[in-house]
Amino acid sequence: AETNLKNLDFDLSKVTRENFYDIVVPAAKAEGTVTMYNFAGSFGDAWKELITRFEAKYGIKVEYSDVKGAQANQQLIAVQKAGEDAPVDAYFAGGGDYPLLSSAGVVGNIPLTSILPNMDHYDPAFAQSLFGKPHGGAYPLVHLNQTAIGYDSAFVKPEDLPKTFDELLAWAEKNPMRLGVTLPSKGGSGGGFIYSVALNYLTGECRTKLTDYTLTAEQAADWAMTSECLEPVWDYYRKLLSVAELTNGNADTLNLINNQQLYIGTVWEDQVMTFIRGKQLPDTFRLTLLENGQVGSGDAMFVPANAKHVAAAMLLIDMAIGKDFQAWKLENKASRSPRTDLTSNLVTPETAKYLLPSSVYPRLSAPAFWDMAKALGEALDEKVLSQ
Amino acid sequence: MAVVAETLPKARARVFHEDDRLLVSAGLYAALGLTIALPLVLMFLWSVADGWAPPNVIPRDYTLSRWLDMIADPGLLRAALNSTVIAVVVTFATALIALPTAWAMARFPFRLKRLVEIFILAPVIIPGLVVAVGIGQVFLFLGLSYSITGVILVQIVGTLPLMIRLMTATLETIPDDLIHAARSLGAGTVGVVLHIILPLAVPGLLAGGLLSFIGSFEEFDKSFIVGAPVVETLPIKLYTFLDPYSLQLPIASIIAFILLLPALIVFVIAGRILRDDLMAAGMGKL
Amino acid sequence: MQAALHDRKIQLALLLLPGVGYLVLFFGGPLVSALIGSLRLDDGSFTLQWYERIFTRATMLRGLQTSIYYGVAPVFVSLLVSIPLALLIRQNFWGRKLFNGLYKLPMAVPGIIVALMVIIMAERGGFIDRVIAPFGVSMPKLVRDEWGIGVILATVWKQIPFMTLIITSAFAGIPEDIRHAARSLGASRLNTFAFVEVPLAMPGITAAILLTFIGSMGSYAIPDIVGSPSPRPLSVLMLFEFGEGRFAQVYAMGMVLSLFAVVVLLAYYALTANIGVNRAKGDE
Amino acid sequence: MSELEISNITKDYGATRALHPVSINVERGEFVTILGPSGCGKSTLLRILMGIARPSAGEIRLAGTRIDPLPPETRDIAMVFQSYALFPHMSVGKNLSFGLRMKNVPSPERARRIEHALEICNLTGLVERMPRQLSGGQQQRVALARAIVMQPRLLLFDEPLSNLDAKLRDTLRQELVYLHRRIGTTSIYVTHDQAEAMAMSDRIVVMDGGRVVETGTPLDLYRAPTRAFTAGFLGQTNLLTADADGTRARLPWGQLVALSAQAKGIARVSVRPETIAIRQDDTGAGTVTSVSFMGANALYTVGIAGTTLKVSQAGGESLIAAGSRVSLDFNGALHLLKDRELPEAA
Amino acid sequence: MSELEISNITKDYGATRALHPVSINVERGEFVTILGPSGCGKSTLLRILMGIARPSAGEIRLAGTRIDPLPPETRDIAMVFQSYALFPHMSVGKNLSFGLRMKNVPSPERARRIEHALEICNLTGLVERMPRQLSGGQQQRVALARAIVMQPRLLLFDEPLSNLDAKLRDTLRQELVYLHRRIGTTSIYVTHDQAEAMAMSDRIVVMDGGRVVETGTPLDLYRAPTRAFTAGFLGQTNLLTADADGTRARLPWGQLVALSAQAKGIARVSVRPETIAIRQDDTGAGTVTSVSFMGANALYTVGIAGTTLKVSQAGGESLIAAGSRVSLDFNGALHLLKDRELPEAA
Ligand SMILES: Nc1ncnc2c1ncn2[C@@H]1O[C@H](COP(=O)(O)OP(=O)(O)OP(=O)(O)O)[C@@H](O)[C@H]1O
Ligand SMILES: Nc1ncnc2c1ncn2[C@@H]1O[C@H](COP(=O)(O)OP(=O)(O)OP(=O)(O)O)[C@@H](O)[C@H]1O
Ligand SMILES: NCCCCNCCCN
Ligand SMILES: [Mg+2]
Ligand SMILES: [Mg+2]
Repeated sequence: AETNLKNLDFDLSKVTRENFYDIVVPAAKAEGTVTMYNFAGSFGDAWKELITRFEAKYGIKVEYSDVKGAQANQQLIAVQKAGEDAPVDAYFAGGGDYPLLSSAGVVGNIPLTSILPNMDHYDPAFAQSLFGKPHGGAYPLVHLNQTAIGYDSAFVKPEDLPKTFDELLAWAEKNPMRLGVTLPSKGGSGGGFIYSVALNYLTGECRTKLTDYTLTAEQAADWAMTSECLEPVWDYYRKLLSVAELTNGNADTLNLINNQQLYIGTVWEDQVMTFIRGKQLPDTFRLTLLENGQVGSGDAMFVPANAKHVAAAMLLIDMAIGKDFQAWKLENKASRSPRTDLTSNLVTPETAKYLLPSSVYPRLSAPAFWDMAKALGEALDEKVLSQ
Repeated sequence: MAVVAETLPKARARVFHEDDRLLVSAGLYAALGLTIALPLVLMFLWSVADGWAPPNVIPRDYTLSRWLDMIADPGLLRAALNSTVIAVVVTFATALIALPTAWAMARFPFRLKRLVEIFILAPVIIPGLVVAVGIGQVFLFLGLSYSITGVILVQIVGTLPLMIRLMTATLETIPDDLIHAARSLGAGTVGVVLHIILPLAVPGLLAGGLLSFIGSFEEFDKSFIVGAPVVETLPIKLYTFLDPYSLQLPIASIIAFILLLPALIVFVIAGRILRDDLMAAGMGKL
Repeated sequence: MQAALHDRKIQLALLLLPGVGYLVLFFGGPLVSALIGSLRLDDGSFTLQWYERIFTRATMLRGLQTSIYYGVAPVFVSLLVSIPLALLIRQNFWGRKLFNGLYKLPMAVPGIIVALMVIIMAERGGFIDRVIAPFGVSMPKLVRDEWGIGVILATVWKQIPFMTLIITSAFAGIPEDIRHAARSLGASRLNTFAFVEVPLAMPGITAAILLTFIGSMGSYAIPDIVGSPSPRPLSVLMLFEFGEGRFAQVYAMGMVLSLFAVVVLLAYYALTANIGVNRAKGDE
Repeated sequence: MSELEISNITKDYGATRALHPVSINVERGEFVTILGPSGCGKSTLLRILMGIARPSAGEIRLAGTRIDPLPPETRDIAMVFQSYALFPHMSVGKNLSFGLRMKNVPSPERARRIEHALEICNLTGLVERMPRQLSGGQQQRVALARAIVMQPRLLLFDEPLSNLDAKLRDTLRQELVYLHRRIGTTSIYVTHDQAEAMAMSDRIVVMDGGRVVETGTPLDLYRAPTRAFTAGFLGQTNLLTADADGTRARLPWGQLVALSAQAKGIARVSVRPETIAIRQDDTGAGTVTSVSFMGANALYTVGIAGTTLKVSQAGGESLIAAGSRVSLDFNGALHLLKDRELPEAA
Repeated sequence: MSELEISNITKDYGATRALHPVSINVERGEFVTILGPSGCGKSTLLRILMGIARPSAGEIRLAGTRIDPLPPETRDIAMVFQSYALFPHMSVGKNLSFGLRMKNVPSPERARRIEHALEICNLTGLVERMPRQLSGGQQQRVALARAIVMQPRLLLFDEPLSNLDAKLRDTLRQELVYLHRRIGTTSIYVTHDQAEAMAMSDRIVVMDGGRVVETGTPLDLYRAPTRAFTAGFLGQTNLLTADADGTRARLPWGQLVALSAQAKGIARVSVRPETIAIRQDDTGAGTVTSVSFMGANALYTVGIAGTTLKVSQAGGESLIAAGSRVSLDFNGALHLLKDRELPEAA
């Protein structure tokens, strides 16, 4: 593939998985430093772990910044437009941001999944495209996450645990205001949930449209705002929200569960682990997935087209996808791996009880379609919440 | 006799009495405790709580590990240093820019004054985000984006209005005769500014300087869009942890304290030198 | 040159230049570019679609209403607290000086931290709930509630010092003799307050009302965190649009919010024009 | 029983005593002036009478009823303030009707009384004006009208003319006197201007340092003060010590003068400048050290026998130049002062 | 050549003319008072002299040099302001040294001059005080000291005593006169208080409505004013019209009096209250309508032959009661006024 990289100081086209370290390590050391952005607030400690390992191994300094995804995206787009160098070399960015970033030409054209040595066990489902959008290996996920239904087992008996969306609604009707649903536009667990509801209730052509990854964000928004197909979804939400609590974000939902105000809520698996480790959730907290599937997603690490330290960035991404770090991440952050050779069997039993049980994961994980989820969220606001 | 006894106590009860003083004190301080001190204490407890679920009214277990982790981050110190340097420069630059204009507003009658007044007030009215996004684009073009200079320039947009208003209110209180007297005693323009106007403007400069300092130290929106993440100030560094969608109470509480502490200290110290009437005149008069 | 410097008009222009010039450059410029941006499509052609969205989408329309509500409601509540407080703190009570410094602390607390405090204190299952639980009572819903009580509480908490400061000064500006005159003419304390003090403090009070109204109408951290997920005020929606990279929409929403504030301000000026005194002094 | 009985009123501000026990009786219809230098406690006393300050001790009776514990609005006393204290947000008419409305005076009666007050105070035609649209003198009259419209038992004035310029002060002083004569309300008038006090009052209460020094009619106090303070404060004077031999005393320039009362040894006397006749006389014992032409009279300072005397010459058609030698002549009786010592300077 | 020559100075504020062409000459060492009612342009003129306002036309020369185009700091003029205008952030000493430092006077010389000024103004011991720690009179003296320490060619005073109370005003007025005698600096003193003007000045310039009305020594202006305005403004007077038959004129009560100058027909004259002798006389043509006791004299208003006259009785040992019939007697010469008409009321 032809390169759009602006500041290459080595011959990228020559790099293969086999000669990767021979070419890239010297180039990276010559570059001396690498700048990394992290968009995920709760991932700071994980990256600190990676950076420690990276600096120790290669002696290359990592300049690390926590950023806000939306702002950093806009920044990169603006800088790219202005023709300046990117302020970042390796950007850990939202999986759903790929359409935005790639259409602005921000993503560096590097077939990372084909040439990084540590990507030799990479899940083929994500290797060349992401949620239906081809990226040629330039936008590899380094972390998978899963939206789920979380519950406090101290209040929800196993026999009462809803297994389907209908059962969830029934449970909520029986236990008014004990179910928390995150507002889609304020948290991915809510966005994932609304898309999952749609997946559950739509059939035929409607479902085809719902899963048409070729739709642009605008097309999705138009469809969501106007299509009759979604009536069942709106109907479900109307009923659900009359008996459930709509929350202001993922953390908001979890906080209410910790306060014993909610017993069930829409959550992210990895965030739950962070809260469990921080003792912000009761240790009776458990996860499950509903039948017909709930959205699973992931976040990527990529090299911007106008990055200054491309080699070092590639080296950092390579280490991030390495088995050691991925295992550490799974154990400590409940961060699932796109590596095919890493499963929850490797996790300690103490951690495992807070992960999704293998009876539902990955069986009920459905691929995310964030542009559509976002469109549904906005339409929900317009059609249900504002009426 | 009986008549007198009947009327006296009633009348006495209508005035503010020594005994009421204690009552008023107690009431006001209790209110202060409940509305300001208590939330701060609770926030502090959250920052050191190792789990705090109902029905516990106060946490059972405590940990300092979060604080230690947070403080160990070298980026924090750098951000604090950035913030301090930026705030100091912003404060002085704001005063310098504001002074001549405030003088004109205080001393010169002119026709479009109301309009100029509204324009100076406008940055308070227009949402910072709109200005910041607009300015972000302009700065990129000027090469000021992601630089300390850019952050300083954009912050002054926010601090200038209040400083001009406070200084205007202060300068209005300087009697014309003082300036005439100084001139009659042989002081030229420079002498008047140096020896009369500046010393007498000190209360306003203190109030305006203080508000500018705090305003700069805490500014997020504009600095963030113009500077982040290349230039990190304390709020930029810390607001990522206050993201409403993933905000964790223990960490947010630590961050809140780190952000608040300098401002609170400055405020308490400055409470002694601030003049209420000036603050009110600068902020409240339209 | 010397002569030019003596010309009052030139002096005025030179003096105004630093402050006003700065704002024209770094505030007016971006503002104009934002205004233009709000009227443009990606390809540069003129459009009103961003404004149209604001006035046709139910979410946005309710957002505008909510913004106004979040602007107005806290002002009333703040007034209810600030006026009595202003009257109390002018009394000579024990520890007055200290109190005078302390009550202003909320002015230095960023909105997002105030929101955090509300969550900690007043969220269901939060501190107060836990304290009163043993008595068999529980907190009403104050966070995410339909009436935005949490938002109002947090906003009010931040506004009270500012308002109290201004209102205290407004009352302090009334000469003591005027109050005494009213009493000597047979007015009770209450009547003196209602018919003499309040009318005289009105310019200060209305200014405080206006500024706090404008401030809380545009704030987003508080409603974002403790407000109801729906409806959300325009300011919060604006932030969302920013996240989506729809700058033109952000600009348009900002313009509508600003326009609203400016209209209120101008209306205020128009209404108070006859009360206002020209504060400017002139000499040569 | 007097209309107003002020008995042993004291007032302490923390450790400082603003009023030492003060007792004053005022008869019905009387116009009494309280005269004294700045800070002597005049305003404090008025404020206590009005009820806007409370006494530390003592009692006050108005028409026999004890009023000191009552709040100001129930006292039936009206006050004219030095600052006028007009309500700036009310028109002249509203200012006048305020008190009547507060006392629930019915509307027609209200209109009648306001009409009357406006007329008395020369304010007809200004009802609609706002206070800021009035000149100082007009404001003063509105303040006055606002007080008299209440038809109070007692009227208090706290230096009501001191913010006006000399010419206007004269005019309004006259008007006030006429007004009092017309409405006859018992009045207490506070001032530090002796000319004002003398021109207006039935009786003057001289105060100093929180104490009443002396009380009397203007004439008595001016002619026969018993205290050096009174003598010095009411107009110009020469405070002298004279050798008394029972019925007569010797003035510094040797003249022997009859005493108004028996005294022996050192007698303290006050000699008014206008009671000394001055005559150019090349063999005279005195020397003119300065001359001030005052229009209707000329004021000389004359050095004589080691002291300096003030001498006033009425008319002063032909001024005596500074440096001239003069002889002095006192005629009249010397009034003895009861002070133990004379102050250093008058 | 006069020390100060003010020639045809005018001043317009927009459409209103504050000063019509005004010309005044002041001789070296003279103490000239500008006297006039509020708003007549006194301050405006002073401010133009000082250089803090600029004239619309005309020129000013000081010691022969044209100064009107010069900025204030280069004119050798010092001013004492009505508000004192002490620098509140500087001690008394700093206030005094300010001007000397601005003019780069060397330090020992500075100390000497400050020392001297403090002494002259009775301020020794107050050097360290801040202005707010001083009484009004002390502040006034500091303002004065600050001006004289500059040893200017010309000293300007803008109503420097008007913020003080009567007693203190008297004292400081005296001090100012002594001071001027001692240092001899050419001085212009602005006031609206005629007593002040008469007691202090070598010469008085009477102003009204932005114009100079009349100029003269206090004595001349008091005794023989040529304008009704001057007569009325300098002290009390009765403005009368009299039938003149060449050398004599008939006063309202019939008395025939010699005129100071020839006149025929209606003559306008000013008769001072103290030039009329009043005598209780049951057959007299006048009736006393009011009596004011003023201490050194008594002031009567007497209704006679359809007019009301003010009559002052010096000493006033025995007051004549209101209502008494009296006869009046004028002795002296009548001075003619040059006005076309008399004002309605004096
Ligand atoms: N609120 C107060 N607190 C403390 N001291 C006071 C207070 N009010 C008055 N004083 C003191 O009491 C004394 C008498 O004051 P007051 O105002 O009665 O004097 P005054 O005779 O009216 O003077 P003036 O002629 O200047 O008005 C003064 O020494 C004054 O400083
Ligand atoms: N800056 C100004 N703008 C417009 N008019 C002015 C200004 N200053 C003074 N005047 C007008 O000029 C006239 C003369 O004013 P000036 O202050 O000289 O009077 P004054 O004789 O000093 O009066 P006072 O005795 O009250 O001090 C007045 O009518 C005044 O209103
Ligand atoms: N004091 C201003 C606080 C502003 C907080 N902004 C938070 C923005 C989150 N995107
Ligand atoms: Mg007083
Ligand atoms: Mg003046």
